[in-house]
Amino acid sequence: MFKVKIYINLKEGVADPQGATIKHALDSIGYQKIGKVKTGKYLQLELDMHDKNKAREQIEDMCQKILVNPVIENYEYQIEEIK
Amino acid sequence: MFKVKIYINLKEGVADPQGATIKHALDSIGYQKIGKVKTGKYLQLELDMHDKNKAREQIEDMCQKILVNPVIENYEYQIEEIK
Amino acid sequence: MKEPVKIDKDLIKVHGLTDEEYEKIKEVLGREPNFTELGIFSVMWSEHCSYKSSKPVLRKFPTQGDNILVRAGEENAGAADIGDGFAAVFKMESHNHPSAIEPFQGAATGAGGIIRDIFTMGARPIALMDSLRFGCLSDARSRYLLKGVVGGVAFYGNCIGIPTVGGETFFDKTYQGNPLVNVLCLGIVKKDKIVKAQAKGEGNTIFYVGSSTGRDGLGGASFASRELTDESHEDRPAVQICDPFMEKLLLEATLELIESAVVVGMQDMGAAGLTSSTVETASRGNSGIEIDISLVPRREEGMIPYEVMLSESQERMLVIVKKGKEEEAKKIFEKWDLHAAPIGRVTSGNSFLVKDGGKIAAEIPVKALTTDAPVYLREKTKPEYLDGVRNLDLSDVPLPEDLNSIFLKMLSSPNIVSKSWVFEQYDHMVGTNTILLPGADAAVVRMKGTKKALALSCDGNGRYCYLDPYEGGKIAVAEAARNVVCVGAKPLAITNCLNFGTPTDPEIFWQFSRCVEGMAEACKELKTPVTGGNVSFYNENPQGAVDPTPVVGMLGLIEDIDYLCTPWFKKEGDLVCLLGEGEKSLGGSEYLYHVHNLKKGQPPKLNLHLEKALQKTCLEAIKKGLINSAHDVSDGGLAITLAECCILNEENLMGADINLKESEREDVILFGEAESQIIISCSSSNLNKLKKIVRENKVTLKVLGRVGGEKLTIKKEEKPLISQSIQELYTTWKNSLSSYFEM
Amino acid sequence: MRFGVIMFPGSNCDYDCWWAIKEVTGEEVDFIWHKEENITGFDCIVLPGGFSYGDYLRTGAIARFSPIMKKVKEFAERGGLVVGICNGFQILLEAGFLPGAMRKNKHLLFICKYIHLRVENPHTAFTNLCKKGQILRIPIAHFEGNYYATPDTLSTLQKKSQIIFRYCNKEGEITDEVNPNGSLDAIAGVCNERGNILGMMPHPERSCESILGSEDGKLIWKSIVTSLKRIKK
Ligand SMILES: Nc1ncnc2c1ncn2[C@@H]1O[C@H](COP(=O)(O)OP(=O)(O)O)[C@@H](O)[C@H]1O
Ligand SMILES: [Mg+2]
Repeated sequence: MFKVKIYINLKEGVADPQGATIKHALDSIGYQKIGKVKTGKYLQLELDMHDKNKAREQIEDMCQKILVNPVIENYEYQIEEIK
Repeated sequence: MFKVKIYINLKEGVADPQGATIKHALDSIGYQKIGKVKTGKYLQLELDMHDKNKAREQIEDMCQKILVNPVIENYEYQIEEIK
Repeated sequence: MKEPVKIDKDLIKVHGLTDEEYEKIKEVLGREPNFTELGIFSVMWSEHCSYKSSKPVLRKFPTQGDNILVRAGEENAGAADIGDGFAAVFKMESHNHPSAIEPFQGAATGAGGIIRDIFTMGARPIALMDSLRFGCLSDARSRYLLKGVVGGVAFYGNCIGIPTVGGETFFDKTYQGNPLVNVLCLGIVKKDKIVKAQAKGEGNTIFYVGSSTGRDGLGGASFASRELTDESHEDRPAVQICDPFMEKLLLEATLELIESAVVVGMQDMGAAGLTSSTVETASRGNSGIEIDISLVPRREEGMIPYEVMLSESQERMLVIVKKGKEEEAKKIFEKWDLHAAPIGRVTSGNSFLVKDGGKIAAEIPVKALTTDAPVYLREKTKPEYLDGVRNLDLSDVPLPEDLNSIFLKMLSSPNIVSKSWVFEQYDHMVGTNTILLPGADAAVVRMKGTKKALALSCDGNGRYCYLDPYEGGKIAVAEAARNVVCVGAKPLAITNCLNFGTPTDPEIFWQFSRCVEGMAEACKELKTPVTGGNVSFYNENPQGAVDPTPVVGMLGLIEDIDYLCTPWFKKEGDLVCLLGEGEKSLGGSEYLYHVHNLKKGQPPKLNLHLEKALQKTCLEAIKKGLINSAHDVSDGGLAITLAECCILNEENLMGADINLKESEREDVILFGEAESQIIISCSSSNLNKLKKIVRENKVTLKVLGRVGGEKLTIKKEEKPLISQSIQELYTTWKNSLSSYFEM
Repeated sequence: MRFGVIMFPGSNCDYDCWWAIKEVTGEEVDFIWHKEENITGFDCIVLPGGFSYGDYLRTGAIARFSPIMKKVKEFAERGGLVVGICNGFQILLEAGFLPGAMRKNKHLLFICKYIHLRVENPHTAFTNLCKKGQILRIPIAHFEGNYYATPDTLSTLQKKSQIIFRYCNKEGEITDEVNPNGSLDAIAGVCNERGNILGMMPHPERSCESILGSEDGKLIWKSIVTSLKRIKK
């Protein structure tokens, strides 16, 4: 059994109005020294598999086909065995 | 300068209809062995500070005050020094 | 959660039950209740489910009328006959406390709940309205609440595809920390297809459909779970999360199910979830009911019977299906990807039996939880504050020198400004029936395939009710009716939400009773019976109770959409007239509050006979095609109403030149509020015909001036009081609300 | 001509399209359930607006896997006309039938109102009754209509006249101010290179009757009928 954490980000160059709004809010509340803010998604899922390589393959496939929109998004993931 | 990654999750017990729908979709597309799916948010931000402890303090404060909805969400973060 | 070993005084108390009530429970059962039973009694006997304080007062409402098909209280919502074989099903509900804690989810689940009430009756929902009240907009928390609440209503209504066609948005410091979020839903159903919320017919199957059951909302039922045991838990959420997509599937599936005639009855699992839906359907059907909760789909592990019975997870329904038709029903649920579980059956007798696999978890006589629940005649006393606040000495109110700038200040008051920042976040057009978009006195949705349309308006004025609950209650009904009349609709019936403080406080209960009496009086006179509604008590913040705030949702019928009327001026040269006359008052006015920071005085008096005659006159004039616009005089008085007539149509702003022949103080003339007044515009060639109708109905008509030009000028006996470019008026009015949210 | 309107779970403008095509335009129209495997006998397929699968994950991301989408693909490959409106447009993007992607509106608010559109290319199966530069008044209602494409894609779209509609003001000028959602190049609708698949955010089905405030949407349905008649001849 694996626990998978997937981090989805907007690609470099794709405007992120949400990030800009959060930065603006932080600035105007008075937090100092806030640089760039980027927003993204965080998915966690369980995979009831045993072979880590196969699991990786399936995760890549799911990301490319459905979980991520490759036109505007990037992804990374972590995979961790659980009992 | 720090780079901060913030992972925001729904609290345990809070319904996650979006996660349930994604799981259902993955199942019906034909992916095998998908367990629970949880959705969350992923924020990245830069902090132009030098003292790690002060940075931590500010991050906690920002999370509790605006980045996270403490009524339904939990958060974790990682902080990493960059040059 | 673990079951406590023993039921003791503390446990009874945290369940909100009094000692006498606990004695009554023992008497009913002939024994001590177990923990699950205690929970069931506590929610069913709660104010929210039993109306134990309000029931005797609500009996004052007229609930009968020629066109009333389902009376208040009989079903989840009332129904009115609208001809052509159709019924309109509509109801309003509050979600104030959940919205105060988590505005987005609170408001969204509020919308979800009222929508379910409508489609479980077999009606297709065709419109939503939201009546919202917050503290001052200058306060960050209020803005956060407004943004969240509007976002939540938008998220739900837009996703499920029901247009939010109108509403109210009001700000006053009384609502600081305790916002009011009332949502109305209107649906349409063929008269002979109305579905009852009853469980009847021994052996018929009880289906559970929709989302699985979690621990959400448990705290909302009566208390937080951690007070029960010493064990420490992760904080259990009281907050319910909405799933409008699930509800859309439920909506389509249930309507399809009803079409296929396999349904005996259904009810949504709203407050008190599985408990109230099973018990209430059985009670209405005079049946018993038996369920096995081990069959209930769950989202979380280790839930005890108590938790399953009291959960308020959203988007769940109870459907009673005819014996032998289970497979047919299942097919339809499967088509919509819905999980439907048979969890029990209708029984003869009168017992509510809950099993958990082989064990009995609860066994209670059905009626003990419903019709035989305790009812109280609460004490009431006239509040002490009243005498003080009613006295308004105008000499304490300085007359402003520059009326032009006061006029602009009034136009930019959060209670007067354009609410487009709100309603543009709502899909108000989906369904392609909205023929009068938000921004007018009432919203209008047509009925495809007929010439007819339905008009809806929400109105209430907490300030008036604070100063005079009886008049305020009357006015809420009259204004809602007048708004509907202004678009050319005949008022048919009302629903309502009664938002008050704590009912055991005699002064609050007095306010409540007086408001209801006033509303009832107006409903009787205007022949608009009450088809249902909702009572929300305990609206308190640290400063005390909120102003008593009854909100009325009025339904009106337009027989022929060719005679739809709108509020804005249309033609250069048209006469501007004031139809009707009511005495002007600064008491409780927006002017007094916004400009002088006072909430004082006697609100305008409403003469119901005059009001009725006025509404009749206006409708007749519209139906005969004599007038080009109608807009009722309300918040902000005559000057604001005239300004709105000039600027409400953004595509075509129109100026006007007005000369008033009145002798009062200038601010009273301009901003004094009055009842029973409508500003109309008409071509001068129609004036005589109009005068004839006016005479026949014994009302009054005054010609105030003419439409035209780039300015709105208001004079008193030819002396200019106000003169402003309509472009400037428009810009001020249009952008003031959004400016609070720009960064 | 026979139109088919696909119903995905969560579609909510399906009936509105049906009404506009049938009762206003007077053409034949049927619903197609998304699990359907067969779409023969249709001349034009409409993917309506709404919130298929609740817009969960991303708008249109789950619906594109509905069984019907394979059939729509085959239909389009044979040259059949396909129109995606609002959520339908988002599905077409996710499915790769059209280039680009949708992001959240620039103000991060859902927005529902009448806007103005400029017809950029009147020589398509969907706009042949419009004039170049014609201004249409049609409502929008969406949260994620902020169109994005890579610079390469954008220049291809421009070169090949695949940009069909752009947001403009009453006078037809294109400014940042009147761009309601932040779309790249004020793009409100695009078609594929072959010209038989259109995606647009505004709702023509909501503006086919004067009682609703505009009849401009009818031009699109009628253009489709005109071009279908031409092909059938
Ligand atoms: N929360 C809201 N949601 C939708 N529409 C709203 C909301 N608040 C105000 N509106 C719309 O703005 C217009 C003006 O509202 P209001 O001033 O309360 O009208 P009136 O005084 O005639 O009752 C109405 O058309 C109303 O439907
Ligand atoms: Mg009005």
